[in-house]
Amino acid sequence: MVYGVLRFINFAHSDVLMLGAFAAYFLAPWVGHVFPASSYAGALVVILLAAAICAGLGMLIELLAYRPLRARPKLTVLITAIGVSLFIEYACQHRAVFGAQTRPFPPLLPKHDLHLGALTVDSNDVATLLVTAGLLGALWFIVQHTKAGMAMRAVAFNDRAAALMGVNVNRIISLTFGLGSALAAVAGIFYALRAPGIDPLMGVQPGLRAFIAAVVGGIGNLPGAALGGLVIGLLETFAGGIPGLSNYRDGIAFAILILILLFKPAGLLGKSQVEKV
Amino acid sequence: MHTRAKRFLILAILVAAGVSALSAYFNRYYLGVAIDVGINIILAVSLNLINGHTGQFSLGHAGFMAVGGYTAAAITLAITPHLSGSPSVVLSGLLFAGSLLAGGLLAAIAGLAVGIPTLRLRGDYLAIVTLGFGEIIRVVLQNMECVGAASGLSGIPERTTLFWSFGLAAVTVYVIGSLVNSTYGRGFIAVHDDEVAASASGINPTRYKVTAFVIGAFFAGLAGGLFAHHKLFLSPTNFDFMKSIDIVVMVILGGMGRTGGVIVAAIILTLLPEFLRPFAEYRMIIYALLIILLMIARPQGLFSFGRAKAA
Amino acid sequence: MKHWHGWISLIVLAGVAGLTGCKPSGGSDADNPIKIGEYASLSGKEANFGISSHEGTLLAIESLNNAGGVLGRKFQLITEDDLSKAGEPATVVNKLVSKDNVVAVLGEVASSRSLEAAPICQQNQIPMISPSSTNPKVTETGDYIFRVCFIDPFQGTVMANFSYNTLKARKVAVFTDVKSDYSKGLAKYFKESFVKLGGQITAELDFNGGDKDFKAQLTAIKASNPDAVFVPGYYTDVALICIQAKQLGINVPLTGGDGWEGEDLVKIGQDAVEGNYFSTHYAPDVATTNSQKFVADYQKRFNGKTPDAMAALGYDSAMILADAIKRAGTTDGPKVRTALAATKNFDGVTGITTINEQRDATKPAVILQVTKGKFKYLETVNP
Amino acid sequence: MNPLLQLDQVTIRFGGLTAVSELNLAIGTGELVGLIGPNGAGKTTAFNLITGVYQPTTGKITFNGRATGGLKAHQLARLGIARTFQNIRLFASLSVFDNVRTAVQLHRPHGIINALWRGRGFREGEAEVEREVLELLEIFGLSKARNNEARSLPYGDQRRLEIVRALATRPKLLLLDEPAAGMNPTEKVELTRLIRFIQEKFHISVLLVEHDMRVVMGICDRVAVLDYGVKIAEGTPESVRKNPKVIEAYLGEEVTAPH
Repeated sequence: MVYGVLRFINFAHSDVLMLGAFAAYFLAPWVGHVFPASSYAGALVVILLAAAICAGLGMLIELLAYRPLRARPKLTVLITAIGVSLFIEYACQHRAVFGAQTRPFPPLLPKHDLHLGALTVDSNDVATLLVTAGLLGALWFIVQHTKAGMAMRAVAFNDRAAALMGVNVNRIISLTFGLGSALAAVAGIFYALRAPGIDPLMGVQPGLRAFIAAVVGGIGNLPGAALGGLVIGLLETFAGGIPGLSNYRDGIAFAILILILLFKPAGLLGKSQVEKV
Repeated sequence: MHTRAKRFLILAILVAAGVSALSAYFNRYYLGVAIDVGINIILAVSLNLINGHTGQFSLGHAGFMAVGGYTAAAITLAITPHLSGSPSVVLSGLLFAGSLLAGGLLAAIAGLAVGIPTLRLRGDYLAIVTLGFGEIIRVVLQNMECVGAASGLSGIPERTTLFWSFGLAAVTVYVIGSLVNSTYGRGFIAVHDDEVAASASGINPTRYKVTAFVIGAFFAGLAGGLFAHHKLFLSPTNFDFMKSIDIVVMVILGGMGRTGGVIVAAIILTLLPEFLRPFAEYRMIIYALLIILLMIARPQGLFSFGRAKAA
Repeated sequence: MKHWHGWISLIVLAGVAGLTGCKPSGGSDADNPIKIGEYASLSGKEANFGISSHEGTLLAIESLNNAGGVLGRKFQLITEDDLSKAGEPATVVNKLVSKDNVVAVLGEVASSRSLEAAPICQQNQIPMISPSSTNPKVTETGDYIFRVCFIDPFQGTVMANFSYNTLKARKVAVFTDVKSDYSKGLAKYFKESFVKLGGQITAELDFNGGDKDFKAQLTAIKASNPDAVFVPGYYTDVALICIQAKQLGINVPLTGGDGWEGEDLVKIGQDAVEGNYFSTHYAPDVATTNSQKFVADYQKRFNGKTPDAMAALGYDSAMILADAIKRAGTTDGPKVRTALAATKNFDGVTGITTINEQRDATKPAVILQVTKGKFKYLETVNP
Repeated sequence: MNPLLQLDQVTIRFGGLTAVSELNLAIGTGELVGLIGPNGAGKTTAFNLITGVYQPTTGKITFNGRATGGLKAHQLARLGIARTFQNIRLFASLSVFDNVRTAVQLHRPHGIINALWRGRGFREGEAEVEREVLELLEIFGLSKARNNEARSLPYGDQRRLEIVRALATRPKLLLLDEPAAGMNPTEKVELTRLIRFIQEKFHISVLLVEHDMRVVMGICDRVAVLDYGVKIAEGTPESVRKNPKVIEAYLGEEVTAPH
């Protein structure tokens, strides 16, 4: 998403995801004073607050590290992003911040099993699915039907032209970062709910997966990214269940990616661009 | 004119040999870091051919390094027990050179295998696919019992000396320098600048790109072999994508396509974490901050001299 | 103009310049402290283990110094963080050995990183003691490499015996983390011993460390109808496996190795891990004066944290080293090595330890059961 | 005698749109042919067909007696087709000298091994390349700027450099894609002189695709006119100028064009 608008790989995205989980970790006890623990209302407050904090952080990162480099080559920004990512990771591992140790994540949501016939489904998983669908819908709406969304698409298309049309590019990019970071925070919280330990490096793996998913789906294409995520997730789980293949599971996402890109160089839903001569 | 380049190469190798002969008097830690510097120069300069000069964006350099490193180490390990007594310096040197070469060649073949199918892809897509190839190589190694799988390959004899590390670094710089500065090699930069125009000028972009991949991979393979016989232990996690990123950072910090800058960046980025060691827990934080600040302060690379002066 | 020859000479210059600052290593002075090097994963993926181990080592050095040190000299612990990153241990141990001139090296928890540093210590004739690398290959590197923990085959055998004799299980399913060499090793030795005892392996299934959903494999395990399930994994995965096993109605005990030990096992798994068993190096609640004092000291030093096995082993590694230096009467590498190799019946917090011919520790394992959210000492299995 | 380049019933369709329809065109050795037409007439498409950027849907293109179907741009360059681009495409970060040098290498098969060994043959070869490049730059008055980065040249010089680069591949046929675009009248006059000069000096055929009628009329031996992908006229500049269809096509454009 951020990627689509800004056309660069935000390596720090996965760290924002981690920060989201940590924000929730520290917020949960506070919110617990007001709302009963493990309640939906409490969880909602925690998630919203964490998302807000991360949105702020995302905008801050953009302001400090990326904005000075806006006009510079993409690769410069890429390296800066790697630097930001490393900085967040190592700073958070410092004793004075979070420390390198894994911490148990509190059960934010009430947990019970839902029985659908022969299937046993964890309520958290259902919540994850619902929230994902909801957020996707909301994001779709924002991008397609609001003024800010239109501006975002304009910036993605051509930022100089957009600026000429009276779009405040800085504000839009900042907004995009905020929105993307808020989403990352929510993702981080749900990720943490399923893997009940959080540590400063927790974002690396899902971050990489997200990147693959975005590329598989077609860069800058929202339904594509969702589809890509789904495809990667399903195939990985599927492959993990086959005994001989499970050893190679980490490679499978990439193998899929490569296969897809070889046949559809612009991703599943991406439109290929023919260079004009 | 041109023979000067060759003379420099020979001189560099002789000096490397001379300094290396004195290795016994040097502190092993400094020596080790110095060898790391040489290896990183090879990696950065060879990646620079792909990323800088030819304008492809590869994030899989560590994968090629892994292929070369594992091949060279496996060959050394297979041969060593068959040597009767302790072999002469010349013989073990030759064997080492042979295993390095084999590692480089296999890496080059891997480069070919990666290069050909991915040429249709550009920019970010290429980046992610090369990253994927690197990771796949790592996962495969993780499951290859014959090279120790996840627990790593141990017991590799120490063969890499300052001579090998810097001698080969000099060779790398010479080869890639000569190549890019020749009429033939200007084609790499032409492909980088404008593929369509290059094609119209009779340059086969595909061939150039594949060539860049193969040569880059070859040297990465050499570096891998040096690395294996320097660290004496290989584990697939040596070659995860963070390693590729490290090399990319060197190339970009040095200034894409600027050999001199890339060399300096490789030296600095190898030494920096060591200099920061006294700061212990703050070390990597400072390192990361320095990268960000450097990119903001000198976005065109640390050293923007070099290509602009080229005739 | 061929500007680039300059770069070749630049390389050479850089190479020479990088070395001119080097000075020959100096000998140690009797007034100076005894320098001990330690390398540990204080940050990165496996920082959990590294920090515990480091704290144990630190506590040992501090208490040794409070008692006046050995040979009339105090200890100085020089610790380097290897970032849990391959490639780093070789560099940092080189630094410890060559720049800091340490007399011995302590580390690492992870076998892969111990394997990386071991050749360097071996070459320099500096003894290295790994507190808790259980892979047999580590000490095979050479005669300067030691460890103070038992190795994977022993632990696998212990759990096979325990399952067969104490739990009276005859049919066991094995659930292995294929991403981890440790898990694969344990599973292998468990299966061999258990079959030798006359037991039967009903099912063998795999997972990947870091997985979240184990239901498919657990369903297959349930269908094989075992008396117990052996899960040699790490605690975060194991906690999830226990939860899902309970959901699926697997009511037989789950067992595992020292990877289970971690506060999070109970925090995450809660009542689902209750009643399960695992083998490890040490139990905080075992009633020897040694270990009780250690637990008390540790809690005092580190804000009430209860030491885990890594901490205890880190502590013992330093103590055994100090003992060897004392017996050797010198800090000379080869002599300390000989003294280390002769370590016999050392009374450490992790039990009576003897270094055997393979330079591995021969020592008892303990079996703990999760009881009311605590790890309860159940029995000691002697080698 | 067979023409150097022959287009035989060449058609290309993009989806439902027929961009070029049954185009016949022949260029003889040493001929200077103009291809004109209003905006959107299919000139550039025809150009891209000849240079291998697109493949015709039906029809056949032959160059020097050889079918060019399926050949890529660099292969065509090897056969002797050189081109320039409508919006100048130089190797921006290379020097003026190197821009030409890369093109010269087409006829100097010094491979990697030679470049690495730097033996005598290689050095002589490189020296020859250097001479050849300098000679070309001298002819076109660019030798003073030879060490400048290509992107730093003024517009007119960039255009000239692009032509020099094309000539350095020693083409039999030079294709110029709207070389007058963005030029003022004085520059245009200079350009026509340059094209004439090239054709005489190097004895090559030139196909000039141009929007500007005046440039074409002044120098071409023969002119073909495209409108909506169809060739509506062909002949001497005089006859074409008087052709009512051509007048209509150009007039129509001026009427409907909003700017």
